[in-house]
Order: sequence, then C-alpha cells, then structure tokens
Amino acid sequence: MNLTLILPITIPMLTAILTMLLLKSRRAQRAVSMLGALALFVASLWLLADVWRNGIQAEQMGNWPAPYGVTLVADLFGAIMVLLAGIIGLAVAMYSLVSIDPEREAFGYHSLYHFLLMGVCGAFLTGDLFNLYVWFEVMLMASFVLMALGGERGQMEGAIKYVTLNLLSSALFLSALGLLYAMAGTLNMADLAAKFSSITAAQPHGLVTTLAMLFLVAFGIKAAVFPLFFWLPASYHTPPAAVSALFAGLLTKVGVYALIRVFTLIFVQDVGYTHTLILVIAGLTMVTGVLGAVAQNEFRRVLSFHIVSQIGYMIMGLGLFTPYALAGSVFYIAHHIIVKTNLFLVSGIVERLGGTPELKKLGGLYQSQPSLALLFLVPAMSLAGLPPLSGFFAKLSLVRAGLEVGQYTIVAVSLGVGLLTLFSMIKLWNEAFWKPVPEVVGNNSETAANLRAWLIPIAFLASITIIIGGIAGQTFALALLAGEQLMNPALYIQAVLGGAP
Amino acid sequence: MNSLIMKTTARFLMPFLLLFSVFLFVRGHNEPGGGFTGGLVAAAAFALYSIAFGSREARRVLRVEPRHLIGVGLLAALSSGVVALINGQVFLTGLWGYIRLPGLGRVETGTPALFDLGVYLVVMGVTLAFIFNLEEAE
Amino acid sequence: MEIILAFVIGGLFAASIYMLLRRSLVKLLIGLALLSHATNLLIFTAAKLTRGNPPVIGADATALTPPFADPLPQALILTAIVISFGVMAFALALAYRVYRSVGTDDLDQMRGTDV
Amino acid sequence: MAIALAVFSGFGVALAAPVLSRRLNNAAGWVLALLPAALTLYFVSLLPLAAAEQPAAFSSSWAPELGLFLSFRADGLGLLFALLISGIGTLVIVYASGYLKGNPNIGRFYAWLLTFMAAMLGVALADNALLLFVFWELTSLSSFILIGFEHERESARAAALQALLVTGAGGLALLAGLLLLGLAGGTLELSTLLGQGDTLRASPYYVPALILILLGAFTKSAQFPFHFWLPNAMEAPTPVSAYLHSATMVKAGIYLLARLSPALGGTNLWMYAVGGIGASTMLAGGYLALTQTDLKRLLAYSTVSALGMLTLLIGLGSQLALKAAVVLLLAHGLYKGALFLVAGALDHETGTRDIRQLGGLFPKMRLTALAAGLAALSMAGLPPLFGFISKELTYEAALEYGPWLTAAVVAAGLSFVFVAGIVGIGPFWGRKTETPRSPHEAPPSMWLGALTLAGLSLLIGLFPATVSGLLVSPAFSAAVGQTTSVELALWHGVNPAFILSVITVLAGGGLYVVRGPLRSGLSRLAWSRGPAFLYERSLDGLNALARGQTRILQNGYLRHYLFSILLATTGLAGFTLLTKGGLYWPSAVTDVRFYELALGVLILGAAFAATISWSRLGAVAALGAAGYGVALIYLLFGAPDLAMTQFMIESLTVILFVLAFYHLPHFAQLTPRRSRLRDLLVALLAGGLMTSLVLSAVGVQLFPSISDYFVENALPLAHGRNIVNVILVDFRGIDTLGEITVLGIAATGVFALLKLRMSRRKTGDEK
Repeated sequence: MNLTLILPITIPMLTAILTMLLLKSRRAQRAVSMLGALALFVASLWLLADVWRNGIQAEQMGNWPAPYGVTLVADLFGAIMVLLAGIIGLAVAMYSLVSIDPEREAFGYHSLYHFLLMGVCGAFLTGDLFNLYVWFEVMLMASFVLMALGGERGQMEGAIKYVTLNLLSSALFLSALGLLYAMAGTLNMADLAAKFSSITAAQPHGLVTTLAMLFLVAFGIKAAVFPLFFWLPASYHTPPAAVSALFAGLLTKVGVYALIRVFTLIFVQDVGYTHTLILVIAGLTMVTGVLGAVAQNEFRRVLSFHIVSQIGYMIMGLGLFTPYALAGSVFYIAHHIIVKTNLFLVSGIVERLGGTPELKKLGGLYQSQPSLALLFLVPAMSLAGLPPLSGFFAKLSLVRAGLEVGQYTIVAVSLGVGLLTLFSMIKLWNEAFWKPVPEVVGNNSETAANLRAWLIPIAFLASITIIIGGIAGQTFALALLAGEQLMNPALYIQAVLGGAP
Repeated sequence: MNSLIMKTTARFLMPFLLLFSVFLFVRGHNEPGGGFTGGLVAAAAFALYSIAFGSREARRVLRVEPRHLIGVGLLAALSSGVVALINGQVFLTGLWGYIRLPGLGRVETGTPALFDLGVYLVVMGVTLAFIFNLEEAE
Repeated sequence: MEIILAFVIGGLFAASIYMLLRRSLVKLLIGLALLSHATNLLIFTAAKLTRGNPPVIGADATALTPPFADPLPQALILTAIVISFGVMAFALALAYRVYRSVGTDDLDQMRGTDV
Repeated sequence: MAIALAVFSGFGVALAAPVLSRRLNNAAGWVLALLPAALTLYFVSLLPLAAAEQPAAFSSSWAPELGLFLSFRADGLGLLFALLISGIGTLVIVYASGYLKGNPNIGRFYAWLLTFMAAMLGVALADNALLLFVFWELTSLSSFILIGFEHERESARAAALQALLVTGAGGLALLAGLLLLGLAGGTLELSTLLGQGDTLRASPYYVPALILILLGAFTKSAQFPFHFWLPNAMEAPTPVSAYLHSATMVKAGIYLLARLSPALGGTNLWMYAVGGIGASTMLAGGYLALTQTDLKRLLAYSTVSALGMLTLLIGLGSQLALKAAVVLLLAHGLYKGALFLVAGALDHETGTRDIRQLGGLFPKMRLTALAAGLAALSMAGLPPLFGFISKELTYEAALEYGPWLTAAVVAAGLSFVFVAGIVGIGPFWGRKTETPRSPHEAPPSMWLGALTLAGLSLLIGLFPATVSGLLVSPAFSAAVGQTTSVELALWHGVNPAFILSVITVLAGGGLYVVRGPLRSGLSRLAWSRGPAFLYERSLDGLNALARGQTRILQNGYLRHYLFSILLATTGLAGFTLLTKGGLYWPSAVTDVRFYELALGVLILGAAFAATISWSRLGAVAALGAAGYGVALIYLLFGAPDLAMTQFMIESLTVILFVLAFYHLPHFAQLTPRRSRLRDLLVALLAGGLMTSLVLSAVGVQLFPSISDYFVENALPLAHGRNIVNVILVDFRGIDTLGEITVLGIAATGVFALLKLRMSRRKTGDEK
C-alpha cells in the first residue's frame, strides 16, 4: 500500500465534502479549507520525495491489476505537477481567505476550490485515459462554477464561452477515446503505449495518427494553444482575482500536461509529422498570444493573453522532443505556474487599490506601495525571462535545446516573443506603478493597510521563483530527470504493467 | 400543473417509485439497475411530487436538504475506499463479508455496496437539487 | 448496423454543431445536449455492437456465454451520460443567469469581455 | 571565494541601502561609498596576480546541466574594468548624496545603483559566458530602473523603456550567440573558449554566433544604428549618466568585444563588421555632438563617438589598435566621467543644462571649473594629460590602415576637441549669463568626484608608468590573447601622429570658435528619419499589428471561436486521415434489421427536427425523442443499464429544459441565410469526419479488448453478476467517484447560479 499516490486526491475531496457540509459556518469552512490546503501541500511534497527517491510509483486502484483497473501513477513529471498544485493550492487558499467575499463563501466557494484541486491532482496522477477524462470533468465542472460564481455580467459573458468551448473539447476527447478503445481495446496509457510501440514503430498507422490529431485538438483547447485559445482571454479576467490566479496557474497546464503525456507515451510513432506540427503550433501560439497581450489595456487581460503565449513555450519543448527539451518544458511549466499565479494575485491588489483594472486609470503604486512594486517586479521580470529568476532558466533550457537540434526558427521566435513579453510587462509597470496617479481616481479604492495580509501569499510565491533560480542546478537536474523519464516510456510502462524494463 | 390528476398520481406513485428505486439499487450488482438508476428513480419520485405540489412541499416531504444527501453520499463513496486503506489495502479495494439481516438471513455485502449507496444518494440529491432550484428560480 | 449508426452519429454531430453555431443561447443548449448523444453513441458503436445478450451473468450461471455485449464501453458511456447530465443542468442554470444579467440570449451581444 | 564575494557584496549592501539611507540621512552616501572604495582597494591588490598571468579565480557550479557555472576570473582586462566600475562607483555614490540631497527616494536610488555596480562587476569578472549574460541582463534591468528614476515624467519612462528594449533585444541575440559559441567550443567557460580560437573560427556556428554576439555588444554599447537610446537615457539623474551611460555599462559591449577578440577576431568578417560599425558610430556620434545644445546630450553623443572609436580599434585588431583601445578605455572613463559630473554640478547649481545659457561661472565655481578644465584638456588630447597619450596611440594605430581611416579618426578627434571646449571652457569663461538659479560652488560631495577623475587624468598623463605595467599591460595581454607588455610615454617626438594631433586641436578649436553659426547651420541639415524614428515607427507598428490581430482573432463572437476550433479539428484530422491512409471500411459488422434502420432514421429525423424547430418546446420534444431513440439502441444491443439510465436521464433533462425555458426567451432567427448555409457546411464537414472515423475505427481492431478480464472475474472476485455495474462500482470505481463528484459540483453550481445575489457594494474585486 502506498498512500502517497492517493492522498493528493482524497485530501482535497474530503476537504471539499466537509466544507460543503459546513456551508452554514463561515469560520469552520475557512479553517477546514486552510487545513486541507496545507495537508495537500505536505502530501504533494511527500509524493515528490517518494518518486524522487524510489522512482516511478504506480498503484492499482481497487487492487485490480493493470491494465484492467485504473492505475494511479506518478513519474517525476506527474509528481512535480502535483507539487505545483499543492503550492498554488496553498498560496491561493491563503489569498482567498482575505479576498473572497462572504457571499461567495456561503455558496460553496471553498468546496469548489478543493474539488478543483482534486480534479487537477487526479488528472496529474491517473494512468488511465478515461479516468483522465473524468478528472478533467471534475476540474472543469468546478472551474465552470467558480468562473460563474457571483453572477456578474462580465463573468457570465466569459463563462458562456468558457463553458461551451471546453465542453466541445470534452466531447472531442471522449470521441477520440471511444475510437481509440475500439482500435486498441484498452484505456490504460501504459498498455496503450506498449501495444502501439510493438506494432507501429516501423510503419506509422494512419488511423492512430488521425486519432492523435483529435487528442491534439481536444487537449489543445484545454491548453489554449493557437488557434483554439479563444475561451481563455474571453474569460480569465472576469472572476475574482483569487479564482483567476488559480485558473491561470493550474488549468491550462493540465491540458499541457495531457499533451505532453500522450505525445511522449502513446503517440510517438510518427514523430516527424505530429511533433513538427506541435512545434509549428507552439510558434504560432507564442506569437499570437504575446501580440494579444500587447494589444490589451487592462491589467489582468494582459496577463491572460500572456498565458497563451507561454503555453507556446511549454509545447515547444514537446515539439523539439529531446530529453533536454522536455526538461525545458517541465521547468517552464513549473516556473510559469508559480509566476503567473503570483502576477494574478498581484493584479487583485492592484485592482483593489486603484479601484479599476484599466491601466489608463491606474498609477502611482511605486511611490505608494514600494513592497508591492517589488513583489510585482520579481514575477514580472521572471516571466520576461530575466536572470537570475526562474524564467531565465526556463527560457535558456528551451533555447539551448532548440539550438542543439538545429530548430533555429522556433528559437528565434521564442527569443523575439521573450522581448515582447518584457515589453508588455514593462507596460504594466509603467502604467500601474511608475505613472503618476491620474486625476480621476476610482472612489472605491481601498487603503493599503487593509491589504497587508494579501501580500503574504504573494511574497511566498515570489520567494519560490527566486529560489528556483538560485538553486537552478538542483531544480533543473530534477527537470532533466523528468525529461529523461518522459523520453523513455519503457520506465513508465514497466512501473504500471510490471515486467522487465 | 396544479391539476388534481397530477396531484393524485404523484401521491399514489411516490411510494411505488421509491420502493422501485430501492429494488433497483439492491439488485444492481447482479442485474440491471444499481445506484445510478436507483437514485434517478428516487429523484423522479420527488420530482413528480414537486411538480405536483411545488418544491416547498416536496422539500418538506424529503426532510433532508439535497445538499446533505450529496455530501453524505460523497462521504460514503469516499469512505468505502478509505476502509480499504485503513485495512492496509489499496484505495477502493473491495472488502466482502456477510451480514445477518432480519428476514433475509445471511447477505453477502461489501464496500462496493457502500460505494453504490453513495452513488445512489449523490444522484438523488443532485437531481433533486437541480429540479428544486430550477423550479424555485423566479 | 454499425454502418447505419456511423451515419446517424455523423448526423447527430452535424445537427449539434449547427445548433452550437447559432446566435441564440437557447439553441446552443440544444446543441450541447445533442453533442452528448452523438458522443455516447459513437463510443457505443465504435466498440462494435452485439445484438441482445447484455453482459449480465444469469442467476444460475457462473460465466457468460458468448456472444455478449462488451461491458467496458457501457460502463464508460454510463459515466459519460451521468456527467453530461450534470453539465447540462449546470448549462441550463448558467443560461438562466446569463439571460438575467445580460438581458438577451443573443450571443453576439456578449462580447464585452473580449473587445 | 573572495572574488565571488566581492561581486555579490554589492547586491547584499543594495538590500540594506534603503534602510541605511533612512537612518543616516545625508551621510548615507559616504558610508555606502565605503563598499566600492574597499572593492577598489581589493582589485588593486589583485593586479600583481593578473600581471603575473596568475589571475585570481573562483569556480563553483550553479546549474551545470545548463552550462552555467559560478566562475570568476580576474585577469588584466577584467580588473581594468572592475577598477573603473568600483573606482568611479565610489565617487558617483558620494556625488549622488549631494546631487539627490533631500530626494525622498534616494534610498532606492542607492539600492539600484549598488545593484548595478555588482552586476557590472559580475560582467567584468565572470569567466562563464552564461554567468556573464546573467549579469549583463541585470545591468540592463538596473539601468532601466535608474533611467526611469524620475518616473513621473513620461519622457523618463519612455527613455527607460527604449533603453531596455534596445539592450534587451541585443541581450537575447547575445544569449543565442553565446549558446552557439558553447556548441561550437563544447564549453561555456570563457578562459577555455579563448584558447580555442582556431576551432571556433572554423566551426559552422562561427558566423551566426559572431553576428548574434555582435548584436548584443553593439546594442549595449550604443553603436550605430542602435545608438539612439543613449542620448535619450540622459533622462536619468546625472550620477547615473556619468556612471552607467558613460563610464561603465555602455562599455560592457566594448569589454565583450575585447574579451572575445582572441577567440573570434582576426577574420575579415570581424574586421569589417566590428570595424565598420565602429567607424560609422564614431563619425555619426561625433557629427551629432556638434548640433547639441543640451550639455548632457552633447556629452552623450560624444560618448557614442568614443564608443565607436573603441569598437573601431578592436575591430582593426592590430596590436597597436588594441593597445590604443585599452588606453582609450581608461582615459575616456576618467575624463568623460569627470565631465558628466561637472555637467551635473552645473545643472544642479544653475538650474539649466543649455549651453547657450551658461557662461562666466568660473568666479563662482572655481573647483568645478578646474575639474572641467583638466578633463576637457584630456578629452581634447592635449599634453600633458592622459588623453594626449591615448590620442597619439589611436592616431598611430589608424595610420597603419591608410589615409581614409586616419581621416575618419581625425574627424572624430575634431569633434572631441569641440565638445571639450563647450563643456570645459564655455560655461566657465566668457560673459556671465543669467541662469534660473543663482550659482555658487557645489558642495564637496559634488566636486570631489570630478576633481579626482580629472586629477587622475593629469597624474597618469604625467607619470604613465604608474598604470602601464600593472594595469594596461595585463589588460592588453588579455585582449590580444598573449603576454605582452606595454610602455606608455607622454612624448613620442614629432611624428605623423603628433602632427595630426596638432591639426586636430587647431581645427577643433576653430570649430569651437564658430560654434554658434555651425550649430544653426547643421541643425538645418538635421536628420529626422534616423534609427530613432525607425524605433518609434516599429513600436507603433507593433501596437497596430497587435491590435489588428487581436481584433480579428479575439473578436468576441463565440461562433467564430467555434468555427476556428471546428476547422482546426476537421482540417487536422481530415488531412491526416486522407494523407496518412487512415480510412478503412468496416468488414465484420452486424447485419441490419428493418426496425433498427427505422430507429436510426427516427433519431436522425428527431435531431433534424430539433435543429429546424421554430418553437423551444418543439425542439426539446425532438431532443427527447432523439434521446429515447438512443436509449432504444442501447436496449437493442445488449445494454439494458445504459438504456434505463439514458431513459431516466433523458426524461429528467426534458423536465429541466422545460423548467429552464420557462425563464428564457423564445427562439429567434438571428442569422441570415448565407451564414446559415456556411454553418451547415461546417457542421456537415465535421459530421462527415466523425462518420468516417467511426467507420474506420470499426474496421480496424488492432488488439483484442481487455473486457474479457471483467467478464471472467466479475463473479468470482468482485461478487457481482451485472458486469457493467461491477465495473462502475468496483473495477473502475474511481471513475465513478469522480463522476459523482462532478454531479455534486454541478448541483452546487446550479444552486449558486440560481440563488446567489451579489450585493452591489462589493464590486471592487470584479470587473
């Protein structure tokens, strides 16, 4: 029996159920929610330590042997993702306590929050394709409700697009799944990998490659790549900052995770076709995303579009398809989750202080809030890839991986997009922090003293991005191991199905 | 929809439907049925009642809040997995045993049955929550 | 029969997508409902059909006698049906709230968060 | 270890600077200056080691897999730079304490200035290319913050952004170039790379790596056509201009060129690219300096010119040229730093930097005038100042390359003399003019730096041997890649270089005399469509492109988003299906019975009816009919559980639809016929794709299903006869756990959407 694999699912589930039953008592809910987030964080650390020390961990749910039952499995990549979910879960839970209004709490905010974490962790840990669909749905359903919770007009307009497009993605996923089962007779990912590798390595099977395309689109929608990303910029800036931050950090990354998982494990028979396509998509995603960000004039909208752009980087490593490149992807994802969540958390304070999300009406925060300014600058510069913060190493590893295999176009694109990222981060800085306070100030802006507690999770995440950079040797070594595991599916297959490597 | 026929039908059908739902649930492991259909039928019983008499009346008859049904159901399903953990088994491992029920004698049952009960409660609670809330929307 | 159903599935997808592309939110909901029918039927059909013979072991038997229908896709579809039921109910409530706060069901009027 | 500490100490002290500044008030500058002063002494103590070719070094790993090591090496070139950085840094911090006296943000200023200093030391002393890059980028960032110090002015913000973008773009090129260099040489350790010049030059990566690295160096060192950010950076407070934008940061590019010249130099490409750009920059900067009236911009342009001259010399690459470059580097740092400090003092005391408003200040500001005069003499290249030695060497180096190059260098020299006159003589002599503030001598903190630097110019000029052995020779050796010693002398006799010097001074003096008419004449020729214009245009273009693209892509129409997704799906999957040979025709399929066919037709008909129905209830009824039809299919093909569930759920869904539609508006025909046709086409395409996929998947079974296991073990191991139910609650129980969770969440969502009313006052967090 191995508890480490199941705890990241059961802890948030129990927390969510308890907060659901305790809906009437705000204090009890908040206490349970915080405890649950903390427990998840600890459990996720434990999981990573376990995988780090003992290699890929697998557990057959219900004690039914793979490939018949559902296997939970954590390789380093999965464990890293769970840890990130734990970190974000903790930071945003803290932030939620101070920033979410009692009305939303009374209607199940905390419960939804932990259900979402449950879905996310489940998706990272499952070794079964249909089970992945289920976790996707858990996560999506929770995110639908969190997105719409509150019923503001903007939320509604965003939610309708978010919901529709994600449902289309789910339908595609499910269809692809059904077709895949029809062909391969199994749903276990390791089993699929083993079967496909045995017959189609020499000559790729056309229908398998076609199904790969369906998965590419289905996961691509969730990951928000070009030209499937539209739901994201339409909706991510509409809910409360805590929700945006949680989404920005975790949701699209589950799509990226799924893409990386299936395109390293299952669909690797026609790499020249599929992965080149992924590389093209990566480049287009970077460019359209960053241009979208440049065109925005509101704090969170800029950030939202940047998510799209950065998804491109994460996919780039997959497209390059070397251990080093995948390590770059893993590193980039980790870095991005921390930094992006942090920026959204900052945006919440900025919008509170300024009383508006519009950059034109913001200003003066460098003078009035030097510590907030510094806490913005750290993740912003990290996002732009400035050394010695985590983003630099993420970009460095991808660029290096691209140069090593001679993919100069994507390297050039990624570097150019990095510059534009810097440009729009500076735009935020110039407008919200450096520019003097405009004449007309929103009348519902709050005083800074009330927001002291908001800075704690922000500082927590900012210190992580600094630490990741500071110990880049260790963190990248970990990512490199994860990348090597990803490029060597035999390890995964063996951990799940047993047998000789 | 406040017709007399409707009300009479609902009042008449409700116990049968509930009984039927329990029947479906109990036999589900061996024959078509199970927590899903059972829960749905149970919910349909209250739904019918609610359409006939209004959601307020139906909520009164139900006595528990649908949200609590959901919570308890989820807890039941989760705990059926945790029982295995406590016994040193993998999560959700089925544990079987016999219990003596008055009138039925020795009945084989196990944690999957608890799990299915959870499903039953959740499906019922959820469906009722849908119906009640939509009905109450102004 | 698989061939016939393949066309039925295609038709269901087409009908659903056509409805999703309408400007009216209400029609979009119909489209979503059709989408789940299409998907479920797709899984069912792709896994091949067996007439009659459900995967239930008779009370006096100890094993199934072939031919019988593949139980696994059925379990998957059942899960999918129930999930899409929940999703559908949520979508209906969402539509209600959207209409309440935006005041129209014309999706073209809901562009405020993009532009 | 000590050397790494020396670099990082600046970051540490920077953190403490704001607090210290609040505690110590005006004394803070003097206290903080102790750090760079101590560093200066430390670096001096390392000079003998460097001169003995046994430079102090330190190495530790940071991210070895990425090729990033924490390695430092203090050879002659590095120390020359480090001394400029720490030495001028000491004076500038003291200077800043006077210049920014009373400024509430002076603590932050110190912090960023020290951050910059540490980063710059890192650039000079790093022995790992990536480590150098890390510090390089940090100098860009701190420069950005410092240029924008007076951030409430829009011009300052724009200048800061411009500097960051230009140097940032170069930085990215540099990163790629260094990585390619690493690929070519198999290591990123500079000291190793420098020994493999021949391998590197023969590598296929040589040309791209060189071009990319040069882009990095040129943008940083404000080479033409990237020079425009530097004059604009004069928005920064003067201590910053003196420190970053004249003495140190802009020389980082020069440093990099000098550092890499043993590895990358010596080819024609190097000579023409580096030399050519350097010469253009030298001439453009020199020319543009003639037209300026703002003291700082004038100095900035002449700095551009000097940077060009340095680049040119490094590009030429001869021993003499490199020697001249090293000497010019030092000489320029001393006199230009001093002149900037003088300019700041003038600005501070008189309230203006317009050279037409400054004059006759000598009686009021004697010490400043003295510093200005000495520095100007050095800049003009007059003996016995250090500038003279530098200029002689430069001319000698140029003479090797023929008359054209010599003429160009002399032309730049003319501009130097001219600028020296304007800054060193103009404000202090001649007629006393009215200035916004009534001037008096600057406080000691503000003349001390200028006087020290100017004094050093004189001292070294008189006794060049003080620097030639310990400082110039090791630096020169590092730049040429071999051990050489340099003898510097003030007097070389009457040689061609000397004659050129005399000509330069005379002609430059002449230009100074006619400065008024010259300026107005030249400004009529002013070139408004230069690179700066191009920068503005491309920024505008970028914004327009971004807006245009986003307007098209993210247009807010859900339909368009769906379109894009559907077309991507059908396009990708359809194309793959056709080109990769994925199409199959089902072989083994069940036969068709009439009632089944009828059922199929019924489902299709119901779906069709749902799409064309004019009434909501009609559509819902049709939807229900389709659902029941599907349930019947399940029932017919051995899935009673599915049929039952589908039947129940369909009924409940219909009820929910009816309940919801009660609150929703009627159907409306909103789209014109043409778009309906287009939608139909897309829908049919997607439907067709699904049909062909199902047909193909039915036709291809690659492996048998795992289902047999469930059939065999359901009864003996899982104690159930209904295998579907056993799968749901046991074999794949965790699926079901997730599934009921989804339901629970959906119920919460329905509840919240229908019942939650936000109170209006709490809208701060939402849009």
